[in-house]
Amino acid sequence: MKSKMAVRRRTTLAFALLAATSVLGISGSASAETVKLQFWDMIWGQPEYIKAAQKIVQDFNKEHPEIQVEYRSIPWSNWYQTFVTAVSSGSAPDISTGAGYQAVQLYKMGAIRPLDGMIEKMKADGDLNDFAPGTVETLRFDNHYVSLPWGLDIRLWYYRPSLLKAAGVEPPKTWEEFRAAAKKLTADGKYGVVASGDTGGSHYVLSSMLNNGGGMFDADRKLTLSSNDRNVEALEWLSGIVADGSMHPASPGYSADDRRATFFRGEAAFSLDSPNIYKQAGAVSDDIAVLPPMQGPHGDTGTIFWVNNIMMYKQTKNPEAAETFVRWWSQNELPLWTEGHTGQIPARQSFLKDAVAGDDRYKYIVDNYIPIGKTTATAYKGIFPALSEVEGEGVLQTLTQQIFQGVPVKDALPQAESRIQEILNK
Amino acid sequence: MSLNSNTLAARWRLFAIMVVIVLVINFPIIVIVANSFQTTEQIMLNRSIIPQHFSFTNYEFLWGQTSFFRFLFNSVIVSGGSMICGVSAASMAGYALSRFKGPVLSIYSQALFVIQMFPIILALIPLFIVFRALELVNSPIPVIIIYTVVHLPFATWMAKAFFDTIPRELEEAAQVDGCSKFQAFLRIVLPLSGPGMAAVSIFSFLFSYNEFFVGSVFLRDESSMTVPIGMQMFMQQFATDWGSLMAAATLAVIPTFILFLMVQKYITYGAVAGGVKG
Amino acid sequence: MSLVAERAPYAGRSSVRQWWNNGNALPYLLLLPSAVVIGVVILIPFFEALQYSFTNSSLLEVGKFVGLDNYTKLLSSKDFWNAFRFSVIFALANVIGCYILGLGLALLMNMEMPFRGFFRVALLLPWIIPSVVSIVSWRWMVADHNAVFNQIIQLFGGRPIFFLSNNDWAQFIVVLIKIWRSFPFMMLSLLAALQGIDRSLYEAAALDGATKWKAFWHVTLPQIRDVSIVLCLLMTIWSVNDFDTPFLLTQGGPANSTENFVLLAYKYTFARNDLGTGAAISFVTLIILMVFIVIMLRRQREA
Amino acid sequence: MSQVEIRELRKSYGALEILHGVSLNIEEGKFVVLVGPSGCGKSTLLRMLAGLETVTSGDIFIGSDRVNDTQPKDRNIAMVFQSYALYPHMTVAENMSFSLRLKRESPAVIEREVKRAAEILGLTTLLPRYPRQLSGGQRQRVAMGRAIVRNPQVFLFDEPLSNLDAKLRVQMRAEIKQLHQRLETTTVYVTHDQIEAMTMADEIVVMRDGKIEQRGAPLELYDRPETVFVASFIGSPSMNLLRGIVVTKDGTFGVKVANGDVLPLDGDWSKFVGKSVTYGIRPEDISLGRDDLRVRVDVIEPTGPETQVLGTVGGDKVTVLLKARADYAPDATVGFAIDQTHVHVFDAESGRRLTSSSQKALAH
Repeated sequence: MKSKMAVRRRTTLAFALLAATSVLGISGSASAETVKLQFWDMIWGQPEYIKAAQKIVQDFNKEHPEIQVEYRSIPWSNWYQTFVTAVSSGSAPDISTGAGYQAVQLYKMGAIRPLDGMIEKMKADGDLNDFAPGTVETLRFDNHYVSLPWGLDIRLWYYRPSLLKAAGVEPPKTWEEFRAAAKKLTADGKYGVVASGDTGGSHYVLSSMLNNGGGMFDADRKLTLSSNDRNVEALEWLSGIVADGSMHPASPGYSADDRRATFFRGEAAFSLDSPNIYKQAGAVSDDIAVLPPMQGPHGDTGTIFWVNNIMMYKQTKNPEAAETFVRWWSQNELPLWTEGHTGQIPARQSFLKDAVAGDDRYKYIVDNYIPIGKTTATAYKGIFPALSEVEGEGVLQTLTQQIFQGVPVKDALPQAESRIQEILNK
Repeated sequence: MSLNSNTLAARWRLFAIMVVIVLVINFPIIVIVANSFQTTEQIMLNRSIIPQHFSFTNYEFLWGQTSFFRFLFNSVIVSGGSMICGVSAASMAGYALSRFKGPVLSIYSQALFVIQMFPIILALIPLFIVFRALELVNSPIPVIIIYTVVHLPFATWMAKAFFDTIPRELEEAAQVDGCSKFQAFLRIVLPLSGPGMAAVSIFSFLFSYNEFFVGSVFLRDESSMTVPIGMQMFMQQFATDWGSLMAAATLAVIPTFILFLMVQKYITYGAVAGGVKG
Repeated sequence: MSLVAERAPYAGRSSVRQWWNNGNALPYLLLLPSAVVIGVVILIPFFEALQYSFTNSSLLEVGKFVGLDNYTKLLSSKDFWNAFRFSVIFALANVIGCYILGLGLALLMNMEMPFRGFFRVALLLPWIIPSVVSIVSWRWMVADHNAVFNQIIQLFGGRPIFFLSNNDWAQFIVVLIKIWRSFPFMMLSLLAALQGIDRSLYEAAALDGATKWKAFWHVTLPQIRDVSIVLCLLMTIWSVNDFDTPFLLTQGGPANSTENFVLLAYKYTFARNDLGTGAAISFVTLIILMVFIVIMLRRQREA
Repeated sequence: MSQVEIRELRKSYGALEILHGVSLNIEEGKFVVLVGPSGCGKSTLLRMLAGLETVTSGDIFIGSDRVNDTQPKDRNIAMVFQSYALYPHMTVAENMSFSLRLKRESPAVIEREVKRAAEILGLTTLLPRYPRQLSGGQRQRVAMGRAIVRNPQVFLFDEPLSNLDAKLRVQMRAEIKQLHQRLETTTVYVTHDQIEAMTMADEIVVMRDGKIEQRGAPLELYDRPETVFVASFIGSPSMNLLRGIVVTKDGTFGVKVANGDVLPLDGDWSKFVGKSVTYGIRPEDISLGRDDLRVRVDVIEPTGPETQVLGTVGGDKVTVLLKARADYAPDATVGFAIDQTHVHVFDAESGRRLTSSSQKALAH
């Protein structure tokens, strides 16, 4: 019995070693004084992204023999559960990347160690000026810099030029034209617009509300989802597209991947997606074009965007080493674009040139969409913890699914409003 | 209705009906296997069930580019571990319930029913904290323990039902021959329980091999993930790579399928739900 | 009188030791390993979670005591009754579907035919493959208008159905997949029960002039009645506590139409960070199940 | 010296008492048969002897030890079970050597003992087989072989022949008796079959409702049953029992039964005149001749050497065993003679044997 246990333990150990060496590509002979750091990175792109990120970590480890970083990629499904259980059980990483509001939310739970000192230093040596204007400040909460920006994510409309051409439709410039074009493009089992019922689908709702000058919150962080007429108008617009029959009927049940596949197959002419997505389209990549920002009925433009970031956890035993890594990562992460082809837009402006090199569509997005991007917090300056739950909990997804199913806005909206209010009240 | 009165023709007619039923019911599985031999482009292009081209590309990809075989290995460790724990614990408890009476035993047997109803989600957070304190996250041990408990009630009932079919007189004879009660269990009852234990083992193995929810909480490191968890991550990373997904799905089914073929004559013992009355 | 009569009873021997030496401790020792793991994995967390359900705890901190607030809030929330409704539909449809399909196939499998052993394993496949695998493939077959299912529907001249976009169809498909995944267990158990029926009963029934249908009705069904009830109760428990099927297929959508209790508890606990309410949902589920099971078992005993 | 002594033994399950204080001495080398209808407690008693049931109160001694709290394995007994309880996963040889192996006897001793037992029972060629490859009778023999190998102080048999067909049962009966004569080991044998008891036992213990009804040598029980129960239980076909009242006429005594016949009694019954009694007469003690008993014939069963006449007297069933051939029409009323010296009289109320004054004097 005893010997069996010992064997089991030894195999476990062997596992861990094997895993460590295979991931890090280093020998297991690291000396006892080396600091070990856990870095959890979300999967920000296609498989090549993970390889690029692993390579950057390897470079860091080579350059800093006293700090050894272990890289782990975290799937998006249940990411919230992953982080929260890790934090609550004391097994959080030292550093992680995260989407828009994860840092503030975890900060509020007391899990995040702000990067104030590091950012002061960056300010002092001018490094901070490299970041896109406002992005660093967006991540300031409770008078602390809870994290450092690394990529900007944004949603924009794509269209299939060949379909529009075949139907004799010009790329729409306004909502009205868009709706008409979508209707015209709907025929023979093809549809004007394809959406999805998941989080990616809820971006259709958020984006159009912001496009119309609306937003979920006012300057005092009060919920204005149904009280802001611009929001209702935006939802009515989406609802109208559904009512026209121009929305792909599978949309409420689609995942983002289904939606993308449908769009790539040419079964729909318009789709809202993140930058760079055409790179996954294979043969039809050239037949995907970026729609210039549209004007809403009141002449507004706008879309949803997030400042994705990298953060440090309170549980880290080596904050200095972690800071060293964060700063190094921030300065050396260019291969994420050049090799990893992530869809994010670099927060550092100095990366832009290399990141967009040879990609006109990408450059167009950076030039024309980034300036009109707004966060879910909208009118409120900065971000706040509940946003993460609002976006991730499923309330918006439910609202989105209902709209795409053709449920009247006036029926769907109050339910969503009261559910979100419940989250905010907590 | 005499079961053997069927004529030969009737038997073959039944055979034909069963072939159709099996094909219809296993249609989704056939689709998986068939598509695993096509590249993703081919799958997306023709979307038909019967492969037009035949290639091992997906399997080569799985072998060379992914941790799939590590998942498989982890799954075997986790399932094997919880199978051994589950069968040991269930056979002992099942034997106690089968052979002895008393207030403690009847309370235990009722408690099993409640545990069966217990939503495991409730226990996950406290458990995670406990196992974290023991530095056992990403280790197969907590998962093995939790799987063992989750399938323990049913495994115990199965074991009890099987022990009920073994005549008590055998143990009494053994006791008279010189065994203690425990020796009688070990030397006489257990060796006779092969088929029953095989059934409990299959059930335990299957449960652990297929479980997704608990595993997704405890096994986060790619190097510790079991097949379902790894598959889930796979779906994230290779979301549109249907070919690899189908190949992974096919490979995931093979271990349990082989296991079932090996022990298929015992599986009906596992279903002696008559003993489940508790 | 014989020699032995003079011997006095062994009054000096400790009764506890005696009890132990007689092997009376054996049943308790046999229960010990499972009792310990159950204690660690279920009992301790159970009481901890019970405590949470009366607080406004989050995943990270134990909150204040709020009495029955979580429960009263739940019972007045639309989401809760929506989950209740679907949990009931899901369990009921699954149990009925599994029973009919399982019994039908068990009856067929109970007859003589070539390659019976092969069929037995082949029919178990849906049960033995991992849920992640089967649900991925089901999703692939139903998600799209040109997916396999819709190809078949169109082959017969039907219009494509968007199974995951329409509330009713989504519920239908979730139930269908659950039945598909769990009927083999029912079939296997019923087959074992059928094989346990004494053949002479059928011979007697045949001599009494019973048709096959009557023999089924008056011999087979009563003989497998008890097993069937237990199986259906187990199936009910497993359906109510099923997470994988709706989570992996629809995540509870569209428009929450396939959200059951477990998914709701999961959502509260992990997405809303509201451990108190999440725990309360789980306890309500447990109580509903227990009441249902106790009533059913009592009725079975009376009958 | 008693090999087994049981004193005031009681067994209860909760409130239900199965054995109501049984005391019994069994002398060394004796073959004792516990007999009684099912549920009388005989098997429970045997199982308590074996140590398979706990003792509620009372004492059990085997040899010189009080074994109440001794494990079965330490009692130095061997038991043959109704179902034989052969270990299915062991060969015959392994089955027989199991107890010796548990005792860690040397292989040489084990082989010798198994060989000896196998020879006694004629099992030598079957040693490598598994139980499932044996016939019922062979299994029975292996079960006995397993018991013999141990050289126990006491053999316990629990209805060992009830799973065999009639012919084999007769054969095995003789074999067991022969075995006992050869080994001379104290044996306690439980059966519900009184013929087995009569043919095999040195001493029969008749049990009923958790009590010993009567014990004694087989023919003693046959000739002088102490109760109506024993009278009806021992002997086949069983004793005719007719209800009636003791009457006297001209200094002779008789019992007046339902159809008005007065059945003859031997000796002085003056003390019991007017008392309700049960009049017992064995079928073979009724013969043709006088018209002591008029029987309305129901069925005639000729067996060759004998003829059984089944009929009724008043409301009571009566069996008559004639050594001659006879043929009566159904419903005919036939008179039979009763051998007065073999009449048994029991108190109708208590069921206990009544003795005439003269018989009492004779007995003492």
